[in-house]
Amino acid sequence: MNALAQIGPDSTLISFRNVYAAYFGDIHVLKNLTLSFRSGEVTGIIGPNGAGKSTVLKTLLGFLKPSAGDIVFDGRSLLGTPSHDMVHVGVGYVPQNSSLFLDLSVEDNLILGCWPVRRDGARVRRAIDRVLGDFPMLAPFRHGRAGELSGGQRRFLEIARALLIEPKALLFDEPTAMIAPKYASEVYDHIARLARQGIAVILVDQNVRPCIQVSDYVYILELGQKTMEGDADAFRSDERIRAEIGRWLEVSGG
Amino acid sequence: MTSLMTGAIVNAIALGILYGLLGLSLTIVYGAMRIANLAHGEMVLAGSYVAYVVTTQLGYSPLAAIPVAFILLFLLAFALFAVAGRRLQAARDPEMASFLFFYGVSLMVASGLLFLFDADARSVIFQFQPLSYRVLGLVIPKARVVAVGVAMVLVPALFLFLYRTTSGKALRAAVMNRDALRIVGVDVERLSLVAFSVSAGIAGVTGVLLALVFPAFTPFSGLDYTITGFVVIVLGGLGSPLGALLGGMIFAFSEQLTTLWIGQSAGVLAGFLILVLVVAIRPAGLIGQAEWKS
Amino acid sequence: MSMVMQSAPSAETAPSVRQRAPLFRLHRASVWIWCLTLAGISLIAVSIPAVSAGVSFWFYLFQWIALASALNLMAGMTGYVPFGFAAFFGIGAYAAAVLSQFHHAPTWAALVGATAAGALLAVLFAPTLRLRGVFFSVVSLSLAIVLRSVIVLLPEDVAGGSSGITITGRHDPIRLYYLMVAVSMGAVAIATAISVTPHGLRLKAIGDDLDAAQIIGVNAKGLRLAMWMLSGTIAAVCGALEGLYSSAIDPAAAFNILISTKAIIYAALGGLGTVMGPVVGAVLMTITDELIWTRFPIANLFILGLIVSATVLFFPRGIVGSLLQRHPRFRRWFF
Amino acid sequence: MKRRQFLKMSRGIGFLAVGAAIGPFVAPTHAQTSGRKSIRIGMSVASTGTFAHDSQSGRRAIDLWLEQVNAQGGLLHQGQRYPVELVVRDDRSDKQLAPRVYESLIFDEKVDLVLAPYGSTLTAAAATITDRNDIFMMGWAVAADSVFKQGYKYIVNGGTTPVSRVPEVPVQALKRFGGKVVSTIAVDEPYSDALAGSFRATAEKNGLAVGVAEKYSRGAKDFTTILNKAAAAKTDLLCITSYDTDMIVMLRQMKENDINFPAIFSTFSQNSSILALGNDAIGLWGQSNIDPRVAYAVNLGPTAAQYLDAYNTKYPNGPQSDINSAVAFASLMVLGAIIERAPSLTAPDLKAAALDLSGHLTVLNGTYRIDETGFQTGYDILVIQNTAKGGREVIAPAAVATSAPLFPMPTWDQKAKM
Repeated sequence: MNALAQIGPDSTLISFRNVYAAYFGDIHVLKNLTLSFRSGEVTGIIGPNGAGKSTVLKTLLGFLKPSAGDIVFDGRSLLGTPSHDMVHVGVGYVPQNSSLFLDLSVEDNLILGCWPVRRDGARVRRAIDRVLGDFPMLAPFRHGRAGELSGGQRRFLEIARALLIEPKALLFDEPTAMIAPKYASEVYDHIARLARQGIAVILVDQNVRPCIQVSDYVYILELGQKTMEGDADAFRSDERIRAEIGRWLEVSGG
Repeated sequence: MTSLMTGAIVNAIALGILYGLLGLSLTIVYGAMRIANLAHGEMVLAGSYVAYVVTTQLGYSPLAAIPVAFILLFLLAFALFAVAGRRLQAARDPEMASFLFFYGVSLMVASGLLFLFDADARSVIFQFQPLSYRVLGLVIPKARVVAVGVAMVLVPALFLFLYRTTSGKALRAAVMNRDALRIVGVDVERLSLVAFSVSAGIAGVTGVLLALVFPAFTPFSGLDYTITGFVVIVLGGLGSPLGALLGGMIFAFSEQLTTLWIGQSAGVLAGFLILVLVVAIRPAGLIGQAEWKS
Repeated sequence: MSMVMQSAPSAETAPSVRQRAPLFRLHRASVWIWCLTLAGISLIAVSIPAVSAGVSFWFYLFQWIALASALNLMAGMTGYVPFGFAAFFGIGAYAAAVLSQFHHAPTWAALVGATAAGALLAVLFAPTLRLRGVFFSVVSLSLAIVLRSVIVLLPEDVAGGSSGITITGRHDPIRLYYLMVAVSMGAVAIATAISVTPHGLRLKAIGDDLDAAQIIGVNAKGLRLAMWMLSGTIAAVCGALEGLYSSAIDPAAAFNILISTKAIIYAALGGLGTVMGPVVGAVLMTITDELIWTRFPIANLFILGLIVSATVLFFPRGIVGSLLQRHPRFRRWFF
Repeated sequence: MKRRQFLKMSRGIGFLAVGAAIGPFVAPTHAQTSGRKSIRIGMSVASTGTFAHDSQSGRRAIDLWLEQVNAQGGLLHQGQRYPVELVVRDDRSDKQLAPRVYESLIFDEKVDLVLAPYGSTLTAAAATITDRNDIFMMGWAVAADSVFKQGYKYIVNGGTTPVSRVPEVPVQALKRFGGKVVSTIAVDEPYSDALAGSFRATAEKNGLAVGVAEKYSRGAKDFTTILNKAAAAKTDLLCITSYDTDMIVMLRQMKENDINFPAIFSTFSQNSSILALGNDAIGLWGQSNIDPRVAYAVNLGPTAAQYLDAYNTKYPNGPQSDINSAVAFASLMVLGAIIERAPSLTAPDLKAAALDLSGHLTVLNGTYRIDETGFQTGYDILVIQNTAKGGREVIAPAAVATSAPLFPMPTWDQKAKM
């Protein structure tokens, strides 16, 4: 599959280099994985259940320590960076399950989103005003409890929060899994827009078709290994690939 | 009976605030870290002994004991948590692990106090001038006024911290979604360490204030405080600072009024019965979160 | 639940790659060895009075085995930690003392009464099982304190008031000792039986995740109630035997919170949720306690505290539990 | 296969190890050591818990006695002097531990006889063991009457005035001084509640009224309301029968709320912790069994004054001798006499000697007198009142009073000016 075109290394923001990772020391979930993610692009990661898609994100974020290999961000190894410093480094994360503080107000959730720069009050205020401008649907609820928002609104609040301190990379884990379909396309539009703003977006998704639609580059993982990669265009047109996807969609019952 | 009644109510307000303070420091730690600090009472007691040393042995005002108790307990808790905190929080069941761990700590603190101060009762001899105020035929001891006064400064300060500062919000957020704190960039271990130490410091201050109002204690008085603290926070709702204050008030009022009408044994009984009733109706406590319900 | 934990991924993180930890089936031999061990212990226990004139050490050793095992039925298997466990012990002691002293009941009748009282109390307190976590623990503690206060407030000729009851009728201590051995072995046998049958797995499911357990169709409420009743009744019988044995009952001692905390600690140090854990914990701690108390009379509390805290830090799942976690192959042998 | 064998073997080894560890607890049956070198007396003292302070007070006097006895070569038993060895264990104020402690004393330490632990609860628990094993027990702080109603054969109260006999002297004194109403505050524990009940019964027997009978649970901290209730009931004598810790809190709360009573009685009024309150302790009535100015016709051991001298010489830096030290010392004096009189150290011989000596011994506490059950019927208490500048006066019984009482006692305002 490596016959597919390579894009110049200059725009590569994050790269996985021969990464191995395991839970409990002996249950390997990532095996010799080499991936790269570029600024200004949406990189989709798809694969059957249990392929290790979410684990890629967790390893990147430092929640799981690779047993071998290296993860490089902007020319610097990320290994050893504690996960709570990732925001500081410039990696935002929108996990699958809600990461909001439901009993705090929308504004307080955003304030906590500015944690790394909390001492700079003016910057916090500017950032919050900016993202509320970008997500006008949140503005009316600014002082309401986050728990009163609908599922879609909550997801936008999480995205807004991740954008507060202008990340260079933004990681999405199943961004539309728990929300109403009418919001889903809106979320994908946003994801595409983020990439156009120059952010390296990594999208892990169970929903293969919309994921390929919105992605610029796609990796397919199976059992912790990369089985295919390439431009999303190729995935959209290539019969062979569609057949392959259909196969594991059947297998995983998706 | 009316003057007895007014007296009991004034009393209940004073005690309610102190009980609330007792619960407040406990609930911060429990809520944010799921750490059941069974040594909380001993930490409070250590504060009382600081008051004893500062007043009775050194001859200073009990107010001087407040910063001493805070700093001492803060440092001790800091050291303790630096050693044990990470392991406790990584346990499969942090509640259980911390309960056991702090039971051991409570034994160690109590025997340490025993070693330093012997088994007999120690009392804070310091007296305020004037001893008490007379307001509308009511005698109000100055020691209580001072204790309540300090608590009235401390409690709003704590609430300001919890509700207005980013760190305070992070602490309350930890009650709701601990994992998400890491995602927004909070160093949860450090936050826990600081929160635990501050909580112990407040426990120490509470001990000084309690020593003003209840001026005698032995190295074994700690468990009573621990039980009161837990009852108060469960009544109010775990992890809710406002609930701790409310729980303290309700516990104090039920105790005082029942003591007045029936007798002191029944007074304690009433407090616990109200707890059982409240939890039967609202399993998460008065201002608790639904996630605690089964 | 735990989406960002490092060491313990929940099912959603890597559901199929991480093979579900194989359910270690117990060797039939290991159950046999365990039963033989129990039989051996019983045999030694029965012969103690013949070789040793003092049985108190042994009486309390078996009392703690029984209490720790009984507590484990509830706390270890279902994750409910009753701080108010002492209420059962106390009600048993009081039932036996009242029957024996005020109604001149023989030993067996006093014990039957205590058993009934324990079961009744378990039914009365059953509604608290709606609660979880610290709520359950604190409410259960409160109920114990309430029960104690009620007994104190009752007229003296009903339950002895604050002075408690001194039992003047003599109950043969050796017979009480044998009964205590029987109760403790019974408690362990019940735990074993539950653990080797499918009930054990269901109970553990409640302990691990109540909601999930209910979804897969475990009758959580029924099983939990059954454990609660068993656990409470065993504690009540222990209380009755201890009351008759020491022949001095008072509210402070009978409802002492130390009875709850010690039972919890012994069980947890051995390993909550395992069958052998509470036995190991009770035996080790009773012996440690005895040794410390004899050798270091001044520092005994401090050392005890240190042991408890250190064990929690270094064996977070208790001795047996941590062994099984580190060497999963032992699961076939120890349980 | 190999692993299974290994496991079996290691399990066997494990059992051996456990057996070795617990071996010492399987004590062989006790046998009288032939060729006696000393008299071994066992006892337990609480290092921690409710009884820690009081039992340690007693321990100090016991050590003093031991020193004095051994200085003169020991006790004269069967025509020969034997040094006395005291084997002390810790019961941590734990009722469950007490029987084990005494079992261990009997079987491991092979003591000849024992001193009781502190308090009626622990004494009763320990007595089940000692009586069953035919070991004589000298009780020194066993005030509850009930202990002597359960048919123990070998326990004797050699020091304490029983609960039922404590209130007579203070209640009669109150009546003599013109007081009418007695109120009690007790914690819901055996000694405290029994003494409070006994006070009320004695008051009624003497034609006085009972004001309030308050009882509280352990851990209660605020007594303002019950104190106000007692004051509202026009209480003349307030009897506080609970712990000294609680009494300090009550006194402080009385003072701060300006609640005054004509008289306050407590067993603990002369405890160092109460005396440390300075002027606030003035006027309190306390219970003592000794006073240097009250000299009974002592025919055994030192007078109260001599005892206190000796005590203060041994413990120059305190803590001072208190009621528990005095009763412990008195019961040891009696025990010494019993041992010297008894033909052997077996329980029946010691008990017989104890009965023979009843009514014939007057020690620093007064006259020792027991009935068949070992229940103490001698030893009247002294009511001691604290006066200004750390002074104390005996105010009752009238026959031995050293001073007229301050009745009503000074109010808080007056005390502040003293």
